[in-house]
Amino acid sequence: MDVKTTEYKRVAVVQPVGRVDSNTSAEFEAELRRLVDSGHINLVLDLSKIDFLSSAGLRVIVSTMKSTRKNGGNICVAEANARAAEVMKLAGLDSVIDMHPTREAAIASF
Amino acid sequence: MDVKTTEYKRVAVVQPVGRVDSNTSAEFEAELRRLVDSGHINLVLDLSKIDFLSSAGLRVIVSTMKSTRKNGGNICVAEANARAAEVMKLAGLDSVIDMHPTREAAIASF
Amino acid sequence: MPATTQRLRVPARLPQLARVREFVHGCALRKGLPERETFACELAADEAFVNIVVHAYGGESDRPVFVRCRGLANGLVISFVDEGMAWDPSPPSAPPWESTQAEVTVGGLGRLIIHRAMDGVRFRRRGSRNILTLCKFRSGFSPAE
Amino acid sequence: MPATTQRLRVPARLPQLARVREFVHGCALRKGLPERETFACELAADEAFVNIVVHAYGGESDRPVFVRCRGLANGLVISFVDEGMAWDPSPPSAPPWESTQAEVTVGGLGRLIIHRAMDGVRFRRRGSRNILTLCKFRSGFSPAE
Ligand SMILES: Nc1ncnc2c1ncn2[C@@H]1O[C@H](COP(=O)(O)OP(=O)(O)O)[C@@H](O)[C@H]1O
Ligand SMILES: Nc1ncnc2c1ncn2[C@@H]1O[C@H](COP(=O)(O)OP(=O)(O)O)[C@@H](O)[C@H]1O
Repeated sequence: MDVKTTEYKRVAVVQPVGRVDSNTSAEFEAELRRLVDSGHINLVLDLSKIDFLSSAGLRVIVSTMKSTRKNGGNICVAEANARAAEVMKLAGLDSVIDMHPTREAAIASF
Repeated sequence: MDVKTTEYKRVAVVQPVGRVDSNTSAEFEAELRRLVDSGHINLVLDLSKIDFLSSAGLRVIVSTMKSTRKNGGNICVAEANARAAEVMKLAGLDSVIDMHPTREAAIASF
Repeated sequence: MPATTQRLRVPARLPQLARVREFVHGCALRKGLPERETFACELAADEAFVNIVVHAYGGESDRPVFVRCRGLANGLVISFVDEGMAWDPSPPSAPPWESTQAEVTVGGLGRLIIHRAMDGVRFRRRGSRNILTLCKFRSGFSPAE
Repeated sequence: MPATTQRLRVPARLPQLARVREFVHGCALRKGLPERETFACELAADEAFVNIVVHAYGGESDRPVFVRCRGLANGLVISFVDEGMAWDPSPPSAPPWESTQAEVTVGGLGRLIIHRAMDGVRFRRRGSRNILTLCKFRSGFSPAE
């Protein structure tokens, strides 16, 4: 798993590449925490390059969602591929976090 | 010339496709005016699909820039191709209007 | 019908996750499950294995986890056997974020995913062993009781 | 050296713009100008033609605009001839938005672009005709005075 981040002034886009599971979710969490701690309140998760996503990744997403909302911002998802969308839906997270078809739609939603 | 517009809640992205010259700039202007009149204060011009751009198009861009700024918003450019970038530069407009490499960077700049 | 059975034994360590998923992936593909059902099996297997490491064994160790895949005419049965403490694989009734509690928690998410991803989930305690049996049927078929 | 010359005559109407640009485009390509210089010629030709229609003829009409392209060893000379009123092709010193005036205006933009896009611009009034001569040299060469 690798995390590609693009930081803009008003939003940061985080793209996990590969497998986000119990082995790798700590890295994913560290990057999201770094962004929140550095003052980013609006985050976009680009889930287009996810090969695998388990509840370990979802826990990180939910905890980051709580942090951003507490800070007056939000988190949303962009370009979820079939696997990521399936997991978000199975877990019911798609009704709690906005899912956008494109990164730009996600960025424009803030 | 054709204009493809994507309207988001906080920003609209306008992509002129083809030639923006003295024959076609009225259509381009009409679409930008429609967006400003419908309440959009932040506009992104995607200049990736420009085949030709003359001063007629630049006048429309400058007049729209003035409208958006008067309304408390702004206009910026994204993904200008070589021709569009050359004309913006020749006219010195690149020092007045921000040019972003991607649509998402442009959207994130507001 | 002749059932093809494949077996895997791995230590209860999280770096084994990828191997467990690949084992299940291969079995599901060989059984002819489509991409979506195959992914569901991998997902449930991942969650099951993590629960065994964390809840049955109380953390990573070299104790064994047995995985078996058995092909059915219309699907796949995956069983996990471990020698740890009994754990409760029953799912929460709803995702934690749909809870009415003020503080949203995330417990039970793995079990919820297992139940939603699979068509059948059965947990038994036999002697000192936990046996978790998961089944997934090809789209359009439902479990033959 | 033998100079190749190509000529076009079109009515002073804006829908002719594409034809004028294509004519100049073809001449520049045939002369071997690279893409960037070719585009500069098209751009200047567009602005020149619009200025002739608007300023020399005071609007669209069927009166003639003559365009001529002549190849030089290291570039291209494009001339525009019209029978309209004399017009001032001299450029503003800076883009209108760099002006210190409170109200930014956009006049003079076409002329500014012509001068910045081309290596040489010359305007003459001869009898009842305007003659605008533009030249563009291949990158790395400068105008031979
Ligand atoms: N991967 C495995 N490797 C070795 N033995 C296994 C494995 N999976 C299951 N078993 C053995 O099979 C027994 C029954 O497991 P189960 O999956 O419930 O199959 P059954 O349908 O026969 O009940 C377990 O007690 C265990 O000893
Ligand atoms: N496209 C044209 N078609 C016909 N005649 C032209 C054209 N362009 C120029 N001419 C004629 O050539 C004359 C000189 O034009 P110019 O471009 O200045 O060339 P020169 O280098 O010979 O001065 C003009 O007065 C005009 O009558």
